[in-house]
Amino acid sequence: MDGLNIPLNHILLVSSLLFAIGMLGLMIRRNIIFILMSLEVMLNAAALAFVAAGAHWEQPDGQVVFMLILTVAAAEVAVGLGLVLQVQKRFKTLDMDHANRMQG
Amino acid sequence: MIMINLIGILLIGGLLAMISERFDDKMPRKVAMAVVLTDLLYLLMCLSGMPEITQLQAPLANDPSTWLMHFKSDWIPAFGISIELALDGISLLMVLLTLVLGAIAISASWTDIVVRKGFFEANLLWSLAGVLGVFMALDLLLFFLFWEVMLIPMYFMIAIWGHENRGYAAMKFFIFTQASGLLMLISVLALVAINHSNTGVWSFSYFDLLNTQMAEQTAHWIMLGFFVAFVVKLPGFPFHTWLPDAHTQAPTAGSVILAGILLKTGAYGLIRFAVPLFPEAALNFSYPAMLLGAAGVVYGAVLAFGQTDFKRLIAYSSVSHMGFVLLGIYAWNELALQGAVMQMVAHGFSTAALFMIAGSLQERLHTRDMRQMSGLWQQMPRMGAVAMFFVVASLGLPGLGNFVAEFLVLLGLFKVNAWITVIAATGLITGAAYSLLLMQRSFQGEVNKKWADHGLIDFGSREMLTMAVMMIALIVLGIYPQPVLDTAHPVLQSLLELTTEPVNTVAEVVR
Amino acid sequence: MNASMFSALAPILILSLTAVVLMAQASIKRDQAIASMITGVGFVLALFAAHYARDFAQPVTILLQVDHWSLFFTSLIIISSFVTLILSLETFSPEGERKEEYYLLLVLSVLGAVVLIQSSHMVSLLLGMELMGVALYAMIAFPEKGELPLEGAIKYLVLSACASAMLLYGFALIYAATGSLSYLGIGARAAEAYVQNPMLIMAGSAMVLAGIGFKLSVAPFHMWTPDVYEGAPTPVTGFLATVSKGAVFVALTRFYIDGNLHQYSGLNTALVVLAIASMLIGNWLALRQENIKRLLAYSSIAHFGYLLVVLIALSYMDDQLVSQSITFYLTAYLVTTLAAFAVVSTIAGEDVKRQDISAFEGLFWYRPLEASALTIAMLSLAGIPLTAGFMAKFFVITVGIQSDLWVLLGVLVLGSAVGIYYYLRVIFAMSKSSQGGEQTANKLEKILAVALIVSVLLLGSWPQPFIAYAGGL
Amino acid sequence: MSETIWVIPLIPLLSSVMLMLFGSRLKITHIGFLGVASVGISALLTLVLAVEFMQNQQIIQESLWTWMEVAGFAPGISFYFDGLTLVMMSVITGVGFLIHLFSTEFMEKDPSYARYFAYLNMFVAAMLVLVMADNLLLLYLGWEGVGVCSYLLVGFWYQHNANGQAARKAFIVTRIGDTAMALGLLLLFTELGTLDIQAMVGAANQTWQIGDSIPLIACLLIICGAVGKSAQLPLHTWLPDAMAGPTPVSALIHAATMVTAGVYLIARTHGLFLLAPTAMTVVAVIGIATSLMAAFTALMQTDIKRILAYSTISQIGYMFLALGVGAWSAGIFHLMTHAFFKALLFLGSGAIIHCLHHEHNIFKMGGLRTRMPVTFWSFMIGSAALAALPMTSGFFSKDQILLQAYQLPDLGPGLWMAGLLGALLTAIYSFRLVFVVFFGEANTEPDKDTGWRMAVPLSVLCFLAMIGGYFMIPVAEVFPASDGSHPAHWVEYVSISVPLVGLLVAYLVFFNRRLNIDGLANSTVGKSLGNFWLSGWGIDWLYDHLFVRPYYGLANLLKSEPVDGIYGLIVALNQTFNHWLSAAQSGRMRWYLASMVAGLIILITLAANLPTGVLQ
Repeated sequence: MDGLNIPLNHILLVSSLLFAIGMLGLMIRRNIIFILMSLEVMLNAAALAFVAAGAHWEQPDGQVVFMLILTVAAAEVAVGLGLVLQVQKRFKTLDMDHANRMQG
Repeated sequence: MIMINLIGILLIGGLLAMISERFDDKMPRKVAMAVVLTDLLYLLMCLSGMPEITQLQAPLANDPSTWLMHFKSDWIPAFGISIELALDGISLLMVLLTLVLGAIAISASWTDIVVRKGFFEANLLWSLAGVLGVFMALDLLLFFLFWEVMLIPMYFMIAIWGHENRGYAAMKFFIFTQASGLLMLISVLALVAINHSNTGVWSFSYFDLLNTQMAEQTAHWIMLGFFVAFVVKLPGFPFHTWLPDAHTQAPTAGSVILAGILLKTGAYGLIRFAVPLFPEAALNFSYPAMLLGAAGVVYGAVLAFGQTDFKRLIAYSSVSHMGFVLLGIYAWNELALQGAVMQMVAHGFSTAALFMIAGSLQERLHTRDMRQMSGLWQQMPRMGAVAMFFVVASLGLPGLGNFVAEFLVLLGLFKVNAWITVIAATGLITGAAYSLLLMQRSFQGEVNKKWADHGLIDFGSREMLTMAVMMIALIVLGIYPQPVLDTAHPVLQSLLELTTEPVNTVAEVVR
Repeated sequence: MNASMFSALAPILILSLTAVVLMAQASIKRDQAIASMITGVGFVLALFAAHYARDFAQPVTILLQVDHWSLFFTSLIIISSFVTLILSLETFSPEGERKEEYYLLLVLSVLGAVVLIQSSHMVSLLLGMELMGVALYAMIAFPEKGELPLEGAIKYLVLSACASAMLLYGFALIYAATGSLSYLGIGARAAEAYVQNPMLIMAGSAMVLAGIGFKLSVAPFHMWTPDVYEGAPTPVTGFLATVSKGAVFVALTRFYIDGNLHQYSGLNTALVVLAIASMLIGNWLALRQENIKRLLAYSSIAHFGYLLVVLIALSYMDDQLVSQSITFYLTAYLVTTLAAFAVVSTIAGEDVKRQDISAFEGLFWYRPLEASALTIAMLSLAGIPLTAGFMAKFFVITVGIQSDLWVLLGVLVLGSAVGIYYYLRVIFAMSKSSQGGEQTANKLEKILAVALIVSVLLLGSWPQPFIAYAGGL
Repeated sequence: MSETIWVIPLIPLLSSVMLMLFGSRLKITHIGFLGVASVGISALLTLVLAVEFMQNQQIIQESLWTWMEVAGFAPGISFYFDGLTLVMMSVITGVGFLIHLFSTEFMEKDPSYARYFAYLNMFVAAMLVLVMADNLLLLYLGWEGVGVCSYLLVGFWYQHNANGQAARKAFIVTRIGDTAMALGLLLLFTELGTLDIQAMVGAANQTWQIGDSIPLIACLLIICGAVGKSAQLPLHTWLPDAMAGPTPVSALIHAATMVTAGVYLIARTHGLFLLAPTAMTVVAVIGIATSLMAAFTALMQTDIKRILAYSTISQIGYMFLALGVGAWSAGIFHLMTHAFFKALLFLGSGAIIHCLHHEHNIFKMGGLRTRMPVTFWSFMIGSAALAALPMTSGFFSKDQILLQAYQLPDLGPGLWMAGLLGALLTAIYSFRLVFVVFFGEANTEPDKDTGWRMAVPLSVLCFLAMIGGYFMIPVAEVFPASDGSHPAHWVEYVSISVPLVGLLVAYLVFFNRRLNIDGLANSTVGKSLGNFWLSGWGIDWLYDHLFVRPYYGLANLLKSEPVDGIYGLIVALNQTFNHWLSAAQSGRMRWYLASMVAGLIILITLAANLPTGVLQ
């Protein structure tokens, strides 16, 4: 491993920050689109961590999982966006706080 | 096998009763009556073939072969759970009581139940079956199973055919018994686990679990699990509050079974399991237990005195009377135990009868409120006379069963602790107070104009017949209780032997 | 990859094939009847395949672990899906709308569940979970009318995506700590990794727990449950409650055992907290719930609380009795829940108003069969003897006692005591006398209900054969 | 006869049962016949038995069957017959028979004639069992039996709440004593291992020394029982109210037989009391105190039956005094004579009430001498005997008691003087009654005079009341012989003369008004004292405020079942949790996310920060 050699923990730190940001976004954002984006951020944080770990152990598995995560994210978002259309159609809003018909 | 049949007949009979409604809605009660009587006859026939019970040497609690009947077959071998039924003197008494009162209950439901007769009789018979199971099961899990399952038909009887506040009452009844039942389940499993770790074999059989060795503290807690479950059902003092509601709201037949039989399962459990399985722990606990009993006697009597609802009054009187049973059991000497057993039988009859009277009053007046009654003797002298009989029975008139029971309990208790005896004895006075008040408010006093033109019908021949059975039973118990005593004697003997040395140690503690 | 491995994968292959066929059929001729037929056939074949695969039990590559245990659950899952299928026929009856995709989704998410069950590797776990999940989103949102399904779907999507993210991140951390993605590998390296940097692996597994806990709707990750249960079409709710949760729990168990995670008291405490919270919160929430689907949702929270007790016991005793208990409990729970949902979907259908407990009044008198079925289901959930639910509780308590988990047992008693109340409320409502309702009767569903109830009672009253069988797994 | 004495109680019992079962279908005459005849037969049999006994002073013991046998506790349904039993039996059956006969006329008009005789017969049966019992448990059976019969008969006219009240009071107050007595039984059995009276006394004499504490406690408990039944202080309050019952009932139960059961009990167990001198003193003191209290009260009463009731209490006080001072046979003797004259008086009053259409107030009567001669003479004789005028039956018995009381070592003279005071008062109030009722001007017209079924019993009882004093009661063997020593003669003279003085006073005050006490009566002191006595020394009031009301209060307090409150609390707690948690289910997705994140954080902290380490 030549070139820059960043210790694993630093990368993990970064990724965890990413993850936290994503979670924060989930919690504070009302608009469904942004929520989905925050999800992307979280997933990518995980992906980053995997890649880093893979590099650390010098295994290809990290990258493999990264690919997998991409596809997963894609799938999630695909369905998600489909639902978003429906939401817009039926609720006439993308503000998730208005989607609380069911309570108690 | 006989015991399986006894239960089976009732179960199948229940189905028959339910189906028979399709043909004619007067059928179910007849079918049910027939079924119970068949069961009773069958049992008696089988017994006639048996060796005279008094001849049996004291059935060694840990040796089923010395019992009157014993049946065992695997059920869940993985955990050493088996279908194990056995019959000894006490169970026999209880089984007989169950069947007789069952017939009486059916007679009580004769005109009382107007809708869904078939399903009602079915439930009645099934609950009887469950109770029989409780009295005969000697595999702890099987026992627990019957213990829980017998409640379900009872629940339905209250919830469907009960009075104005049935939902609440049924729910309360079920939750109290279930919650305490869970504690018992945990105790059972804990006991079994200990036995498992001692011997390496899974077994739920009473005979294997007797004198399981365990730490004193452990034994204490496990015993408490059983104790609570049984005392809730008994009902003992702080756990009795489900009873007034359940009894008051249940249909007459339901009340009869509840008061006459179901309460006895608690006492039976204490005698059969709670004490013998943990002699030392149980008898170390006997002082508080007896205090609870005394408290129940007094508290029940006082509350009964305050009631205006006919059935509620009787319900509280049951609390008071069952207090004597608790006292008798934890005094744990033969006199007291015999007293307790007698009380179980006698109270079964006297209270059942009073509930029937309450039921027939409600049937005629459509109220249980005694403030609306008074002077009913005028129009219903027969009912009045009968009521008078059972009232004096329940206040412990010598010459009737309840007196023998209460006196024996007190006699045995006095040996153990004089002061508690004194407290309990006040129950005789307070008992008189509420019993006579009941009589005064309902049948005596100014004739209530309200019913004057109602043309109330006095007891008919069916009712009188039913009542006669119970009267005769009480009188016989009162002046010649020996058969009952002899039946129970060998069992109690063996139980006492089983626990001799703890008793002595404990007796010192309690004195 | 040799032939025997393919035979071991038979169920998965069959299900995938079914999916392909369905797609093909959809492109040729859209017809609901045929689609459902194909699905049914697919399930039946898969069932046989699962049986057939028993002779080839082996780890298939590093990803999948095909053994009797997983195969048993595979078949259980498939049966449950079959039940769902039958219920769906009624719900999604052809009314102009196109419903064929529904069956495709069903098959796909079953496929996901099976993969999940057999997974022995993070990747396969992830794959299975996502396959199942994504299909489920669509299934929940399937009805084209009404807002509730959509709301349920979007909530489930976002929340479960978030959960997956947690799961993934947890895996990442574990991977970083141990350098292995397969459970056994983790198990092997965990100890030393723990010594080096406990924080990493602990945090990782905690996040994994969180992710899985969400799918199991264990408190405090339970909040989505009632809304999704209520919103989803009833058969889908049933599917969610049984197939998805069952599969996830199996996966969790395997991960927990193979990964030797039960050694770490920290995780154990975490589990204890989850269990206690679930038992209490679930029961308390259900206490005065009027909508029966929500009620079942809450009760499921409590039940997975009970189930966690068994998992916790792993730390104190050999896994033989534990896995046996899990097998029994899951089976009992699945069967009972299916029975309940079968009745609910026949009686209440998709009409929210008819999902109120009050709508069940008098059911005993005009639809005795369904009423008795629901009664027995409720009793089983409450854990009354002679029902499967009782034996399940029996196992839990036995295990709990053997490993001295007295606090948990205490909470369990408390929870069950509370539980009795709301289960009885349903029964009491049905036993109330009220004007007779309509007499609509669907043969198939009647038979289904009877079959399920019979199995509930059998499991409860004569469990020996099954216990023996489960012991052999 | 001597081997089938159990028949004697059986006959009335059977007839009672028959009356209960078929009473509604029988004709009045048949009912009356059945009721009277059954007791008559028992009376005859008793007579036969008496004759046999006179010949061979032979004690009979016979056991029908063992009642119950548990761990050495084996009381039998078995009877014991000796002189004492004979006396009691003859009183019960003899007087009982007469009263039954009287009732046939007295109750003629009553709709529930059959019920009346059923109860009355049952009472006789129970009372016979009581006196014939061989062991204390069987005695207790009779004891409670008579209690219940008394309850039933006092409340016979149940339509009036007051009667029911009185009946319940009678039963419960006596029940208090009974319970104490039951405890005594428990103690005795626990200590001596038997309840057979003879065996028990024997065992007691071996186990205990005179003055031991256990026999004292036992005796005190037994005294409680006796006090309750015999209406002595402090449990006497029920008897005056018990007059609510039909008058013949008062005559039989509340004068002649049941109320004297306490005396019988103590006499029967005198063996124990001899071991506890203190207990005997207690008996004596209770007796004398009661008799004075009652006598004063009787002075002020205006209701004819209440006067008699209090005089009964007072006379039983004398019997207790006798027992207390060890004059056993004198006590029993007074019991018998009292049974005669008090029954006579009650029946007399019954006749009056019957003919004066249920008038009870003596001041509304008057001048009945000419119009109801039979009644008048029975009252004269009865009162004379009650006042213990010389040569009447009462004279002999009371005289014996006073003399023997005098001989008691230290307490003696005091008791004697108190007794004299009592005697004086007795004479006064009894003749007050006579003069007020039978002389002076008539206030109410009797609609009829007594028929033969009333007249015959009255006259027979008159006869007995006269010559009863010459009977020799065969109790010599039963009791320890008292030393035949006699006190100084002046004592006797005083004892004899006192009643005469009383008679004189009564004559002066109530007959020819020579001695006017109105001034005294109307003075504030006199008034208040009078009211105090009238109210029976305010004891009823005291008990009402001390026990009855508090008990009602307690019952009302607990009526709402406080214990249930605890469970209510638990339920409420669960509901609150339910409220909070379902409030949390807001349906807001972001809130749900927040909870997940929180959960995640909790999990991580738990997993990582807690003291971790590999188990195993």
